[in-house]
Amino acid sequence: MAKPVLQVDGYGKYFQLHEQNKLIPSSHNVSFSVHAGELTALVGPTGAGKSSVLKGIYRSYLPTGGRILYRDAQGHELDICLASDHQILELRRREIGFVTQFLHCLPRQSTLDVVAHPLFMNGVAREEARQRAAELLAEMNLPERLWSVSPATFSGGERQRVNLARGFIARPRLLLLDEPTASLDPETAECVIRLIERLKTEGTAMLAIFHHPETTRRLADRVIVLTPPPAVEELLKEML
Amino acid sequence: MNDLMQPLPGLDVWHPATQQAVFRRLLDCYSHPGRVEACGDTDRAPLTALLATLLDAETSLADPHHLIKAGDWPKLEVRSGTAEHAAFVVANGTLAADFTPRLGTLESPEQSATLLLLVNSLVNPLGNEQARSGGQCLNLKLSGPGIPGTLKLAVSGLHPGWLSARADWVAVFPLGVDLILCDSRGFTALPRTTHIELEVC
Amino acid sequence: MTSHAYNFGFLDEYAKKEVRRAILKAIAIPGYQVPYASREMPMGRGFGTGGLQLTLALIGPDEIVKVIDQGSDDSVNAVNLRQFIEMTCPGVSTTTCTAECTLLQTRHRIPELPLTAEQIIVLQVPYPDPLVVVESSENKRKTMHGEADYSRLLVKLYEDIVKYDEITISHRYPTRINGHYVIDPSPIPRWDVAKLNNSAALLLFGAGREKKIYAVPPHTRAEPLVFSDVPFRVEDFRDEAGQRRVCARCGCANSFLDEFVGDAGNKTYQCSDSDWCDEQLQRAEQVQGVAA
Amino acid sequence: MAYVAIKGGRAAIDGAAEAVEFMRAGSTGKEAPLQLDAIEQQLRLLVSRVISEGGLYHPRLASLAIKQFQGDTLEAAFALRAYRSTKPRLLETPPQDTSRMRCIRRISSAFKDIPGGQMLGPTYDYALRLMRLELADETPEHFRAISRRFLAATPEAQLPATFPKVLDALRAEGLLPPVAESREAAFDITREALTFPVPRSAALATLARAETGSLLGIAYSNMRGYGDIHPTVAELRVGYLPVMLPHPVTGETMEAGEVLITECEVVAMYEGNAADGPPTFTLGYGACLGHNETKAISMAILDRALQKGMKDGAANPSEDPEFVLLHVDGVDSMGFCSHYKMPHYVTFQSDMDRLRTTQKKSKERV
Amino acid sequence: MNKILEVRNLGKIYGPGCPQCIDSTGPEADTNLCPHCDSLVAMHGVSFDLFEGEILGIMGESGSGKSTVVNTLYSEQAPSAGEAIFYDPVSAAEGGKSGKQHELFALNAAQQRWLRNHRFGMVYQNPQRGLNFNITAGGNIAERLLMSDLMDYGAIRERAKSLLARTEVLLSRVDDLPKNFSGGMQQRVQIAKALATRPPLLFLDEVTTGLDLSVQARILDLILEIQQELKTSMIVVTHDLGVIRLLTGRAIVMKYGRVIEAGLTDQILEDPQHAYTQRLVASAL
Amino acid sequence: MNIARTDWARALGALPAEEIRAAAAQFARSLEVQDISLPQAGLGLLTLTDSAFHQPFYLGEVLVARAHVVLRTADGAEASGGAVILDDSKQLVRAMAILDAVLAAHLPGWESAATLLQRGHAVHAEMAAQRQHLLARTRVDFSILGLDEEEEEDDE
Repeated sequence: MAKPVLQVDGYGKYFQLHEQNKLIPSSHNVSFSVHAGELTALVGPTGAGKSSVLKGIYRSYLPTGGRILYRDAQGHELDICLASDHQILELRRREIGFVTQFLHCLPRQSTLDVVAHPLFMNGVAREEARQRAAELLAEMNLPERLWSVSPATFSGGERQRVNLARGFIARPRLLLLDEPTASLDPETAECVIRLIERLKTEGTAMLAIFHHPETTRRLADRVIVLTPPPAVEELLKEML
Repeated sequence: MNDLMQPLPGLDVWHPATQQAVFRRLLDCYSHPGRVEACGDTDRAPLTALLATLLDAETSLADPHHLIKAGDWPKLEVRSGTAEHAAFVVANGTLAADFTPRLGTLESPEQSATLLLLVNSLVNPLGNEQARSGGQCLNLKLSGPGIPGTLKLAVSGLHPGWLSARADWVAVFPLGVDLILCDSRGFTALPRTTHIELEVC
Repeated sequence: MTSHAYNFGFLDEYAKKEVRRAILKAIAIPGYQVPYASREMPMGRGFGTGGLQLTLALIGPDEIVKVIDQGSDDSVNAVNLRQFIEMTCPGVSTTTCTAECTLLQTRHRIPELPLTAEQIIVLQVPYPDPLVVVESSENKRKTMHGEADYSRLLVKLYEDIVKYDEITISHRYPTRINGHYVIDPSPIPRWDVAKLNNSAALLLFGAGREKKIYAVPPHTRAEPLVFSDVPFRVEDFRDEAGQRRVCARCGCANSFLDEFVGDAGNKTYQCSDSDWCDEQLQRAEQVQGVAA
Repeated sequence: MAYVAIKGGRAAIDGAAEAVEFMRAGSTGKEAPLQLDAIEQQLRLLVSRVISEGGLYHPRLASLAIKQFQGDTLEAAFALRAYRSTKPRLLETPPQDTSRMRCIRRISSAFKDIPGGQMLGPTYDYALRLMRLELADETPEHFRAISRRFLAATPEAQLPATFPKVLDALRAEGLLPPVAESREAAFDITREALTFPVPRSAALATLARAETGSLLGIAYSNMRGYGDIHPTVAELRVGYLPVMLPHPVTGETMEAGEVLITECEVVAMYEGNAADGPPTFTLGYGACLGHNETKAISMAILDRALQKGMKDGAANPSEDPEFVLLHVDGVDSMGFCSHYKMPHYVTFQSDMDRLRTTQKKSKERV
Repeated sequence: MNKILEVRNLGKIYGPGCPQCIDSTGPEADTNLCPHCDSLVAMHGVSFDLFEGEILGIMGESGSGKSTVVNTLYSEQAPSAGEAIFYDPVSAAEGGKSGKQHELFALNAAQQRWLRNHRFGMVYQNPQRGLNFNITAGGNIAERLLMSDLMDYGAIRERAKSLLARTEVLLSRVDDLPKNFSGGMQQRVQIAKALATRPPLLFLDEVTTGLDLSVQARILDLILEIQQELKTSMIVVTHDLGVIRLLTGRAIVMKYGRVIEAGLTDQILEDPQHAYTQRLVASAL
Repeated sequence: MNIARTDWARALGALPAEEIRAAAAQFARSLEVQDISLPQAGLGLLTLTDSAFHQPFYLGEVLVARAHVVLRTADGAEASGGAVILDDSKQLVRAMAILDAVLAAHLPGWESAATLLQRGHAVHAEMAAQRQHLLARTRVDFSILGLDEEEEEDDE
């Protein structure tokens, strides 16, 4: 079998709060891998550190333990825990996408430009980028009358489709999804799910957290069950 | 005092009238860089005539190669300085350049040095004529302010190091140095604005 | 009580040497205003003391000097200066003929007759620094000159065009020398600015009160500051019908003209350059003579 | 034609020269020419202005200049300046110590009593500005009587010829900034152009030969509120300074002569010192050739203002060295003003061309 | 991605300086004033890289030295130590092979000014610093274009108008004096002026500080829009976390002249490592 | 009365110039006068130490004349004399230099020069006395004022 796109090996994350002189564990000794064309789902109770894992991989968090090996398009392996900021930015630009429940964008930018932006940043000409954004939005059933206006005024469902479209458009090799269907009506959620299925067939590796267990069941190729990290005292003992 | 400017008695280089005449020839050289002017009839060599014309107690002179006679220093009245700091520097052109003179500042480029280099001979060649005598001959093609088109100057007894050093010194206008080249009969000037191309002999 | 025997050229020899050194620097750094220790002269600052010090530092016994003001040899100031030169430089001859002179001191005009490589022209300058209109601190101006930063001066021209559709600078037109320094060419009309460019004669500028000397060497670029799409324009001497006015005296149709208002309010025009006018007149008379 | 441009300048100039002479001599032929002695003695304050603004201590020649230029101080100072240009510079005196000044007047407004005492000397400060019509008809006999009367009265006490400086007392008490014994050479404004920033010695030299009215005007702006120097005159003295030069043979210092000067020190608002020291009063210094108290006080105020401007940046015109020092010279400013009287036909022709063109364009636009 | 700027060990000390200056100042010493010689250590050991098209934030409170960093890079003052290399992307584009490198602090004043006129832009907190209030808005832009040797009046006029239009200044005001403008409009004119020469590197020093919130938001949007259009590299100096969050991809946190933390902006805001940054982020929440 | 050589020029300077020149001319007839340097007349920059900060600056220019001579008597005795005065007369300063030499070396006839010196000194003393008088007549006596004007405000 082909080597995984992402291999997480003993990942751990705790926060050190200097002010309160406190350690707060959020993930502990998590290991799994994510393969091209597969969706790996993270499940577990609240406090198990599901989001922490995604953020650690995206490097919004600085991991405090383990390795996160990413294999890029050329087959080079890189430990995200140790990568430089610019390496991470490069990965975010070309290889790793992250879709959350929230859409941040410029208030006056048209939906088309919001979605096309990642392509534009990768050097695709503006017109071509818009063209591809339009195709994607059509596919996601976003009414064409909305394309030229800013998503600021959209409903939650409309906005999330824009968010996903932007996450998908550059065809990242690894897509991190943090409850992408959480606030969607069933119809739209179905649309998103189908899109994810299509990405799988196209070879995208995905790591996801879903709100509904049935979504997990339907989409996940592997399921990783996370448990809350041990208490600080335990951790410290282990460290010693 | 009016007699000072009357017919030149002995063409004494310390005499104001001689100095005025020498200055006007030097002025022509500055106005037409590379043009070789005869010093005219004076009782001393062109270099001494130029120094007598240019210097007084308000300025400073460096003589790293000891070209000035000891007896001339009091008459020049000039302050003595180092080659790096003096306003005027006299040097033997056949020796390599081994100092960096004052280049002035962007705000006050006039605070740069004037270099007087003693060489073997200077000539503006007509056709293929070359410098008259002795030593390595450099054929220079000059252009810039004061020169319509280009002008040729053949110099013998000038170490090529001066030209490359000068190129560095004048690289950032208005900073730079102005050169006066001097042989036994006359002189020429190469202000910082003159572009020099070295032609192969 | 006081001895009245003056040195040849009034100035003492040390003063002359200093001016001479400044002249050489001025030629070596075209357009740069070289500071010098301007001496007190027995005429007012503003009456040409800067130009006069240049003249006196240059002058030799076989000099032929011409002095003009407003183009004329007989303008009061020209007369005054010429008298002073005659008095303090025995042996020097003076002339009114432009072609004859070796040294020409002038205020506000450059002669119409092109000058030759054997001549030196000395211009009297009241304000040497063209940047003074946009920057009052001399320190800052020196930095701007050093870096050839004239954008603020150009903005002035830009705003002129925005406001008046024309550049309103009449005389003292800022002129860039050899691509770097911008000079105040002294209060010559725009008509004369072109004569600075690629001149055969050396042009020296002396500002006595401001203690500055600068130069435009022969065969040197002198370009009035303009925009590439707004051409530099000289004074327009066409009448209402678009016809070029001619000199009422000599009939010349290509010289800078003085305008006279007669008692009856009628206007007449005459060459500002008096020697030029005389020459034209003489030539016309010869032609007439030949014809007759 | 009403005006011929080509001819006529020379005759007019010659005529003008004779015309001023005619005005000086008058048309009646009855007036007695002014004698230089009379000018030097009776117009001594005018002579003082001329020598200080001319920058040359030569009361005799100043008197001649006053006579020649019919009392115009600017012109007279100018003539003295031009005279200077023709004379060789033989030497610079060693720094002269003004505490050796032989005072004829010495006051302080800081203290009632000062070491050595206050002497009003010859002053109009307390005079009523009423016309003394009897002066209209004076005779030499009147003069002799005045002199006799003044010298006849017996003085109460024998006084020394020289006096200590009020500042020295304040300094001894630690109220003044420490003296920087810098041996930096003084700046020679007669040879070097002022390029800013200039050393204080250049400022002092420029102010010392400045035109009195210009100096007063700018100093007044500071006094009135375009500045906040708030000076107190620590000491103002007028007197004869012996000029000490080395004897050509022995090299010993000898008195070569004496020079009448006016000197003033002002003490102003205190401030902290850069190096740890406690705050001290600030100081201003003024001095000029001749007897001219307005000038010395104005100069002292401007010295203080300029020190402030050089240190903290100019907050007003009187603190701006470039503004003050470039605009107080009488000869420079008068020359510039006069030159506007010269022909400007050519430049005005050019001006008219621009205005006509601009007007045409503006009409076209409308 | 190409590097556009490389900054190493930048330092600036005001005052005489002494051997103990560095050890006795900084975040641990809780001061930037050297107790031994009274010198102010405005910054010390500041290093970072900037890549083409990237926006880097420098955050910190007043006195942290953040403005000193951009002031030295923009050649408004000379640093006491360190070096900075500017890799000119324009010359790279024009000249083919490799871009020209400029060691910023080794250049003379004229060369520095050339870079300021042709390659850098600066927008100040106070528009008075960036604009000449005595010449018109259009004249201000013209000045910058003239500095970069554009000499065609018509072209300058057109360019000034289009820049003002782009920065949403009413075209009817192109010939008005900026002193008659509102603060927000002055700031937009300043941005237009800075961008006039399409500089590959732009410095922004507290550009929204002191403006109304709604005006702030519009200026920030404008900057981002322009950045996305022109792919200008920017260094944004601010004490405002909101500005950092909105504009920058990476950020540096400074305190008492030292860099105490550097990283991806989202990481700094979500997972700050240094006690000071944690306090800063917590207090902003 | 003993007058120091450094005060000779001052004393002689108080007398009319013609008298000095005449006296010197008298000596020049019997002595050989050689100029060590040519008598010069010109200008000197007057340097003052400002009393606020003790910095030197130039107050203006003064006239300066300077002479340095050597006198030789018929029997070969030599005497150096010199003078520097604030004046523009080369003749006067040269005359003073001659008298300086005569007085310094007690050359024959020096007594007449000494008389001149005494007279000049007296004129000088008279002038000094007049200035003294001027000061004394205008001295403000604050010891009395202080009692009278105790409650008056300083109006400065």
